[in-house]
Amino acid sequence: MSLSHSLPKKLIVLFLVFYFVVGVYAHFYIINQEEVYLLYSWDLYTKVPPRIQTEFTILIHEFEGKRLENPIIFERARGVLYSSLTEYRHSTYNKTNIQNIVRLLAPSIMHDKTKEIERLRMELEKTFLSHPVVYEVVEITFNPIERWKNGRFININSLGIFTSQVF
Amino acid sequence: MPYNALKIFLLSFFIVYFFAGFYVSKTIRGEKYLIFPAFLFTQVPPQIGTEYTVRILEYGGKELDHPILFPDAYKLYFDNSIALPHYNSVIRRIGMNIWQGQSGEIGQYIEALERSFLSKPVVYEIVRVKFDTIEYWRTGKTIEEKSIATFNTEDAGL
Amino acid sequence: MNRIRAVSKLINGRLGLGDIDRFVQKDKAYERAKSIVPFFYYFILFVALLQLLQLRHLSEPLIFAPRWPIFWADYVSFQSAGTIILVFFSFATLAGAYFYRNHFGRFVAFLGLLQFHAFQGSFGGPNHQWDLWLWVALILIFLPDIWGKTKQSSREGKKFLIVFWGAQAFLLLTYSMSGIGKLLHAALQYFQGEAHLFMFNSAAFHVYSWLNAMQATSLLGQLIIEHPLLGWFPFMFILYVQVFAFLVAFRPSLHRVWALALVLFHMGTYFGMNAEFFYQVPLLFIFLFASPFHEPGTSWRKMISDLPLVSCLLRRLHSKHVTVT
Amino acid sequence: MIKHITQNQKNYLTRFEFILQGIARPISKSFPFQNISKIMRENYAFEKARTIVPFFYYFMVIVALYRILDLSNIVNEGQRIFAPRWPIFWADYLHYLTVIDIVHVFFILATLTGAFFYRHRAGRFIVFLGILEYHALRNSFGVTYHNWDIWVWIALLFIFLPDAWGSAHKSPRKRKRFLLVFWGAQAFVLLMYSMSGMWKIIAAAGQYLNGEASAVSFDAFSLHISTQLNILPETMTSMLGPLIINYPLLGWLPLIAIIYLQSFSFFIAFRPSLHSIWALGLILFHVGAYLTIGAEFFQHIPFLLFLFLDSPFRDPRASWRQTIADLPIFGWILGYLPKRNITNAV
Repeated sequence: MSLSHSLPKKLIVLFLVFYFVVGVYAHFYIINQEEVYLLYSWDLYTKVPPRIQTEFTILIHEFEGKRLENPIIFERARGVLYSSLTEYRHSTYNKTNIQNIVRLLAPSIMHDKTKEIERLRMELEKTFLSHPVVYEVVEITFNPIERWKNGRFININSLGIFTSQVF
Repeated sequence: MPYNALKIFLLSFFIVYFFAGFYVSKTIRGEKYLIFPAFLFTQVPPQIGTEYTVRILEYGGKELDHPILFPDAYKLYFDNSIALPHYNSVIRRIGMNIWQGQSGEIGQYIEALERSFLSKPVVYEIVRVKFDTIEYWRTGKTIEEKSIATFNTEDAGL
Repeated sequence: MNRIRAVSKLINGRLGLGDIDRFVQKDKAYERAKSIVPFFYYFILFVALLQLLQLRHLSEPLIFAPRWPIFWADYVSFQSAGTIILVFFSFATLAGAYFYRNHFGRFVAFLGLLQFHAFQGSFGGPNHQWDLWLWVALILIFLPDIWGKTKQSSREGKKFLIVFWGAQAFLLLTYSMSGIGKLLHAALQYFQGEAHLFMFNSAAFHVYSWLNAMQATSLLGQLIIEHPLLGWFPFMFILYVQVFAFLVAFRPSLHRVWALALVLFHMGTYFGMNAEFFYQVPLLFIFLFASPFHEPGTSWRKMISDLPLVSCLLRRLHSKHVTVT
Repeated sequence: MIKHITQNQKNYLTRFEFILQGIARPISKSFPFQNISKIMRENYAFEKARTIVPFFYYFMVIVALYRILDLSNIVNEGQRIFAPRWPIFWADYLHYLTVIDIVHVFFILATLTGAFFYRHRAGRFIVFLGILEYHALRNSFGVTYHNWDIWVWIALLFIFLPDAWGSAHKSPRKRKRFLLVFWGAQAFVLLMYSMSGMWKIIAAAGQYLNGEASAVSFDAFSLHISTQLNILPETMTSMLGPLIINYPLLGWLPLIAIIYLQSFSFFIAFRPSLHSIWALGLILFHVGAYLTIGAEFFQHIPFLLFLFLDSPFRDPRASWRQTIADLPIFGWILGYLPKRNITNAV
């Protein structure tokens, strides 16, 4: 009798503990993989971003046959690379996609994997609105605050220049 | 306020709102700010419907081979960060006013519409479309498309 | 004072509104109403926070013609007017959610809603989405501040409940107006020889022309267009529910049923013709579905005998029966 | 044979309870958990909790209705990848668009059932199924959204509410159990925040020791904001973000306050006097996060409002003094002061 009386209490306490433990486990051992469905460690904005960041991205040099005075960085290329007419929501998807592709493309350029480069370039250039686009894959180093305030980068390291084509 | 007064107040408010609603529904716009007769879908639409729309004849200085109507032009030529219903109500107002011969009141609506073109100059018509509701739903065919006014963004006002 | 009493006597006697006095007296109803009110304020706070997301894409609309409650918007840019209104709306409703026990808190929440409402209605066209919320917020300001006391005088409790009832009745009134409008126009259209409400394909006609105008499709639209009767019967049912909605304010046994019927009606218009009025649904739940006047154990028999028209019929039958015997 | 099985089941049960006891007793007897029973004694708390639960179910209907307006977005997402999660395993056998229609319509009907029959366990279970299916659909496009997790878990917890609705069923034990489940929902919501806060503290310690920018650096918040805003398209910004980037000091105290608020959240589950203040703080935190880094987690807000703003466990007679004394850290510090005063006076 006394057991069933306190059973719900124990179950609830156990549930809370279980959720916590799995969350912690997921945090440490399931990195970069599929997250555990329905369970989450809630590590949101945990780390303060470093003052010096490096990132792979692309710079647009030529677009619709026009040479751009100052090459535009991909994040600011709304309306050039992806349509300014599509909703924001949609463009974020495109953007994440493009970002992921660039993240894979840059190392394969560095390691000279020709086949891989070919495949990723096709993926990337499919998303462009028009062709040809002359773009440069770069590694940028920057302070996030400086970059936001006046678009300044500490260093831009070119990895390769490409001209897009319709595949 | 004592209980009885409160009760009378509430009931008289209801009565006032009720009649105000019906009164307002008889005015041209069919409503007034803050008072709404809630007349939604009260009239069964007639089988032969009329609508107003915009037909683009020239865009960005180029004459179009096939003039296109607003629903198709919306995504191409208009600032579509503004929602469709906004356009519909503006176009309807322009159309109805022209049809009823009250062109004096459409200035700001025309201006708003022209501001939303992505590129100029544009030559466009306001078209009164007559259609059989059922037929239009099934096939998209209209009975009559009648241009009631033509505008050019380059013309200075009305 | 005497005059007030006389008027209220007249109302009670002649108009048969004496019923209200009966059901606003229950202690239990008072306790329940008191626990329902905060949820109205929680809901507007949530609405306000969701509206705050508009800040992201606050772009100049085609037309911006400020309504009188936001007269001050003429003196600032559209961007800052929008930002001020949306942020104020959030904080005013947050104050409402926290201090709903206080006249002042409820007034601030109303003010926030008024600003937001005026903003929504300032884009050239009318916008009645939040009309009901606004009026209900206004009515609730009049609630007497008697929250802290667990046992209050029955007079105060009665006042509390009549204001709460006022919000319910107003909600139902607007549905009645919509229903009566439909009937009036049906008569007009009938005499003018036009298509009218009682034609079997009237619902289908509504669906056709609305979907045409909105360039939209709907889940059941095609079905209704092919079988107009499938649309007509629900349409007649809606007409009944709408027309008699206000009467239901005086029949607590039907509050829950009517709430459900109206929620289903809103779902029906969405699935049938893509016309969405979901912002009404929270009000229906808070004020009618959770109605404090509803007795938990009401029998089906009682509900059916309370139905408008049915009750009238029953009374007539009953009185005949009496005279016969 | 039958007897044998029941005997076996009994054994299972006792073994299960035995294991349960072994794990749970030390935990539930240890520091914060021993307070639970103390909190839920009052009859008034029970009455109040009972009025809150239906509104959760009413709210679900509204959520379900609004979700269907988002249907076209979901359809668009499906153009990318559709990999059904296990709760919608049946999706493999049907057309993709049919699946979407079914899940949405079922969600609405399930919640409508719940609004009417929330007093029955079956009704609450159907609601849970509805939200689970929807959640699974939402998460079947390769990206994981955690915004809806909380709905699933709370709906699951509420299934276990005992049948204590009628006036006849008010045995103290049922009342207690009812409150316990309600408390469980509260504690779960708070646990999520605590976990989030905990990581921040751990990361802050690590980053500080490494000599990197950490949560205690003055520019921490502006680093967060600028990193987020750099990713956004040029035309988009947040309302307060630029201000804090330009004056980093403005962001320092808020960030510390957020970490304090988040980390001690779970502790608040045992301090009913702080429920409403914490709800206010966390709501402001959500609003603030949106206005600065543009992160939106508004799905949590209904729970903060419903469960905490007018928490059934909060004693309406509680004084400000007591509320402050209950505050983590500050309350503990203050706890020492009066004593010293007394000794001084003596």
